[in-house]
Amino acid sequence: MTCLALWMPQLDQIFVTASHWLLSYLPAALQPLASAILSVAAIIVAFATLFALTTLLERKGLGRMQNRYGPNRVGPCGLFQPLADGVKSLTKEDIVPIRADRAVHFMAPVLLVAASFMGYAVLPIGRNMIMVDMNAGVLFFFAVGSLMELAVFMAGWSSRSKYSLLGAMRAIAQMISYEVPLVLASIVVLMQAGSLSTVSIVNMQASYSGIWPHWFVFTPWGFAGFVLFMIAATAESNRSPFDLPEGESEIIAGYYTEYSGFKFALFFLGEYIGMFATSGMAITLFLGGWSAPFSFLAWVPSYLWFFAKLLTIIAIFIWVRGTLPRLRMDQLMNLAWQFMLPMTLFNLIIAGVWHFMPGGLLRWLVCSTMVVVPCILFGGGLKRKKKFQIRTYHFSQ
Amino acid sequence: MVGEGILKGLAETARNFFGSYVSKDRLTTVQYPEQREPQIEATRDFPFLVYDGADWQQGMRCVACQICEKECPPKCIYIDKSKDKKPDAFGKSQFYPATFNIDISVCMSCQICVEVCPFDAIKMDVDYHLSSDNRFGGLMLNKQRLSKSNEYYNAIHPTEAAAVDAQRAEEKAKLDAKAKAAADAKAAADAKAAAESSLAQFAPNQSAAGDPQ
Amino acid sequence: MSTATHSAASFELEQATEPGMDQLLEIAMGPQHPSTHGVFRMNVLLDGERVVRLKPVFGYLHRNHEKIAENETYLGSMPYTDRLDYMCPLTNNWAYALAVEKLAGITVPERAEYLRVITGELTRLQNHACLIGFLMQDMGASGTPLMYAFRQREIILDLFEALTGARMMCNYMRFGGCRVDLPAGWLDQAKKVVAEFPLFLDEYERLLVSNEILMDRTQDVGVLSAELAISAGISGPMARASGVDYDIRKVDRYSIYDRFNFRVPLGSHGDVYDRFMIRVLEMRESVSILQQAMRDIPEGPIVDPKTKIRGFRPKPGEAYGRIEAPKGELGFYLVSDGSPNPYRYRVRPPSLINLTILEDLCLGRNVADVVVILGSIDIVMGEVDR
Amino acid sequence: MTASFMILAVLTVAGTVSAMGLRNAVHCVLALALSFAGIAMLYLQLGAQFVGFTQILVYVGAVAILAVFAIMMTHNDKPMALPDSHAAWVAGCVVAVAVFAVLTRAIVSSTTAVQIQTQTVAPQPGVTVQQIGDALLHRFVVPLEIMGVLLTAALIGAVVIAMDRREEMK
Repeated sequence: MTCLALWMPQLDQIFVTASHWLLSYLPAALQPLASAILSVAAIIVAFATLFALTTLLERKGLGRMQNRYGPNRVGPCGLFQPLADGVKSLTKEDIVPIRADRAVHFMAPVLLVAASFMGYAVLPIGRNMIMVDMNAGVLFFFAVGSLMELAVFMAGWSSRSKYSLLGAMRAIAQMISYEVPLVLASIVVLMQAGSLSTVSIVNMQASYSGIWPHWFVFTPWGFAGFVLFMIAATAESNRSPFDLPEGESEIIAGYYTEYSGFKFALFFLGEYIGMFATSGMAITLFLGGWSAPFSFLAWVPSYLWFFAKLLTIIAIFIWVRGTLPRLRMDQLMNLAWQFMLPMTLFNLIIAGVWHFMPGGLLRWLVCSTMVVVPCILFGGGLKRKKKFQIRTYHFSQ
Repeated sequence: MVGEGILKGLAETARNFFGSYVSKDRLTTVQYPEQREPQIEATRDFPFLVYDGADWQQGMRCVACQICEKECPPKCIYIDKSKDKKPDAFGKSQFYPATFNIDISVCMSCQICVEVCPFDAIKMDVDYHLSSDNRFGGLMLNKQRLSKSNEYYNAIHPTEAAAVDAQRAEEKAKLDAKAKAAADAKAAADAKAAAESSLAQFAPNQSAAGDPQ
Repeated sequence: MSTATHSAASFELEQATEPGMDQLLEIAMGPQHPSTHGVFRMNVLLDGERVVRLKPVFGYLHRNHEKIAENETYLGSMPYTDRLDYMCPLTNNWAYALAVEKLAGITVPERAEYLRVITGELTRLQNHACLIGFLMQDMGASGTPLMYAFRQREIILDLFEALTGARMMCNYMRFGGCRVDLPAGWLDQAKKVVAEFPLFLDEYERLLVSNEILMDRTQDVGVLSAELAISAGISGPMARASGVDYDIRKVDRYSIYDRFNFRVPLGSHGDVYDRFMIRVLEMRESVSILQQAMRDIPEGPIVDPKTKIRGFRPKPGEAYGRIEAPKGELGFYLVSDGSPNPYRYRVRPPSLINLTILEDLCLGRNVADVVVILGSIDIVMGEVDR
Repeated sequence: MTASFMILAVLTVAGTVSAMGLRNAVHCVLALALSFAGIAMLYLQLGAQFVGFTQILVYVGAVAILAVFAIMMTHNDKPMALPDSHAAWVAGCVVAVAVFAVLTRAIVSSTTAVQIQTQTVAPQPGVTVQQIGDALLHRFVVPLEIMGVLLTAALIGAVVIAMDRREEMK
């Protein structure tokens, strides 16, 4: 047991130590470059594997929700299914529409994947495991996130397909609309932390009172912010029920209708990588990053906690996808501007009140009320305006 | 409260998710090549020709009456009647199909041929493993491929086949009885004729009147 | 953007002549589109995502059913009727058998009538369940409701297979009765299935009925007024969702429907949500009919012994037989000249007639609504194109 | 003059040149986005993280998309005709040279720029995000608020105009 306690911190830092050890063999001049390449390679390998795993989990989870088995043929429990999918998409014919803008058509998926991977530079995956501890890390994250819109537009426009164009229009309108609440929802954390650096945000949450951690999600404003952030993140990553840009029953596959083979797979990859990145940001901002949920579990290596939280959020995404039908464009916009935006703005005030009120039960009470009341108000307003209700029916004779 | 219905729906899918691990009868999927659904007795897909006994050519029930060819809605049966005759299961001398082809790429498994067949010669099969790499020839089944034994028929449709067999046995018994009666009558007539042969020269018309034919 | 060059169906002419139209985007939804329920095509003229014009184009699945039937014997057309609305073959059989029985003056034995009601209502159950699944699929629900519906449909199809020998192409009804009697144990199995069906409906309702997104997507979308429904000849659940009290089971009292106690649910808004809910409620009523029928079914012959399979020649005359199929009024019109083939054979398909008002429902709505409205009409292209 | 600066500079200039020279309007916008991104990178190289990221967020993420939307709305995806005369080209070049000259003079005469040039190692960010925030909310709080009010007014005005048009269409 003591041996374990001695080794756990070592295990926690095993990747950091390994990278230092590797770098020590290189001349000092090359070390920064090699360090960057090493980190990039690690991130790409880790998250591409997670992508493969998620496609499998998603199909299996959806299958189970629908009382099916899901993929179970390739390898044990269908474990090699993503591999088979990858080989399939690589060997498939790459079709480019004859009137398409070939250069832009080619660049769109590349830009999308590149942009979606860039966000990981500022995500602290474990203790001391961050690629660049930037002063303005959160800002960087949202800045590269906005690059994805451009990639989506390029894909939609260059295909010269009407469905692609409609999909691109939907996607851009949706991403721009939800970027506002996404950023505003995260501002409450920045207010509390007083920093844009992801490392210091996580460090602030990585302490405990008793066994309970100081995660921001365990405050009224933090909880509201987390829920709002997750809704906006769902919309940003085009997940159901906000998957309008690729709503297959309406506009085939949206902006990647005209993509096939490996380019299609790249879009798929980019989308999931983007989803992991936003989920990772949500974990960093609200769920304490790599910190353990209870103080007595702090011996478990930190990166495991990060991935455990990430997988939990992914599971929720899959669960929601398996349940809900898709929203319509105007409803999506209504939700963004009539509910999300006022709620996030109001949440800023709540966070301010929390900050300046003395700690205690009263603060909890006041802030919780301040969260619940506008939520009911705005939500009720949304519902009242549309006048939808469960109806009763009568029978003839 | 907004979201109540959504949460209810989420609870429902979660129930199904965990339920699929707990109760196996939720999962209706059959893992096909390893696992098969039990054969439902009434199932039908494509027709086949029934033969009695061991030799398919000898025991073929079909007498090439061509009723099924006429009644088949998509006209997928092609029959050529034989020039000569052979004895059927009842011992009667009948025509037989020189060719009997069914194009099962056209057949729509309606089993009207089965219903109209007066000889119980054509029945519905249950074999659904029909893939062939030959698009035209592969699905054009000839007489030999169509012929299946009565035992096979009994195995795939036991109730129906038992009824058919009983009916045929009855018919055969009737025919046998008739034949026996005829034979008896003939024997009696022969005996009588033999007995009366001495008198035949005196009454030549009587034996002809006693013949049952 | 380029315009499609399918002359008659496209909006080229309007776009060239009418002012302001050339700014609009024309998209051809179908025949290869994930949610056109087969090979249906809608040419939609869009202003942004708002529908300005809509032209339905069909005929991609035309199989010359009516002309083929004129060259078939009366019985020979029976298997073809399975393939009209392939979701509910047994009600198609029934409607055709009814028309021929009217033409030839054949009576149907008691037990056969019960068998027809049982199989017909089971058909209605699986059709409505699947329709709601498809509708949710069109709304983007990742297949979960559809899979639940299909799970239930499989169970009912197993019953059909055990009875008729085929899951979908049943070819079960005959003039003057049914082809085969119930196999041993079938009735008990069916009773069990019917008794468990409300559990599935409860599950469905928990999953969907109070879902805010569903209500938001369907309420006040594709509103069909009762007047339009009547003047356009809409029938079935679609008309009833608009408040038109018209159920042929009650109006004609054909077969033995007057013996059963069931209610006809009516909607008041005529929107997609009403069409969805009416079907859920109808399924519950069907369950009640089934329970009564399976309780009361008498012993006896299943086919009128006087009718012949071969050489069936009705007297010259004409007849129109109709039933309340799951999708609406399904009618067969037959003219006989005394020969073994019908002189004229005509189908009145509910899918086609209900589809005629598609543009009226869709104008001014979103692309997303078009798909949902089309889904709520409940069409099967096999029946529309014939 | 590090290698990375050279690459970024070439990229930025190439983007700008193609933004002016390409025939297809959408290509022009994409090239412009490239040059915006290049400029952002240059800011980052200078250690100005806040300005760099804001450049990406605002210019690449919003302005370029806005331009793209504007092009899409006009439904003009045909290649543009080249100007007939070279007069516009000449005038444009003259203006460009003049601006370049002025900017060069301003930069050269700036004392901080000279200071940084003399340093050999790239400096740590001279101004942190925190300092910018403090400055905005203390010293420049009034201008900030005025700008906020102005932008809000513009936003509401745009909404009002759009609503009027919607009414007309009905």
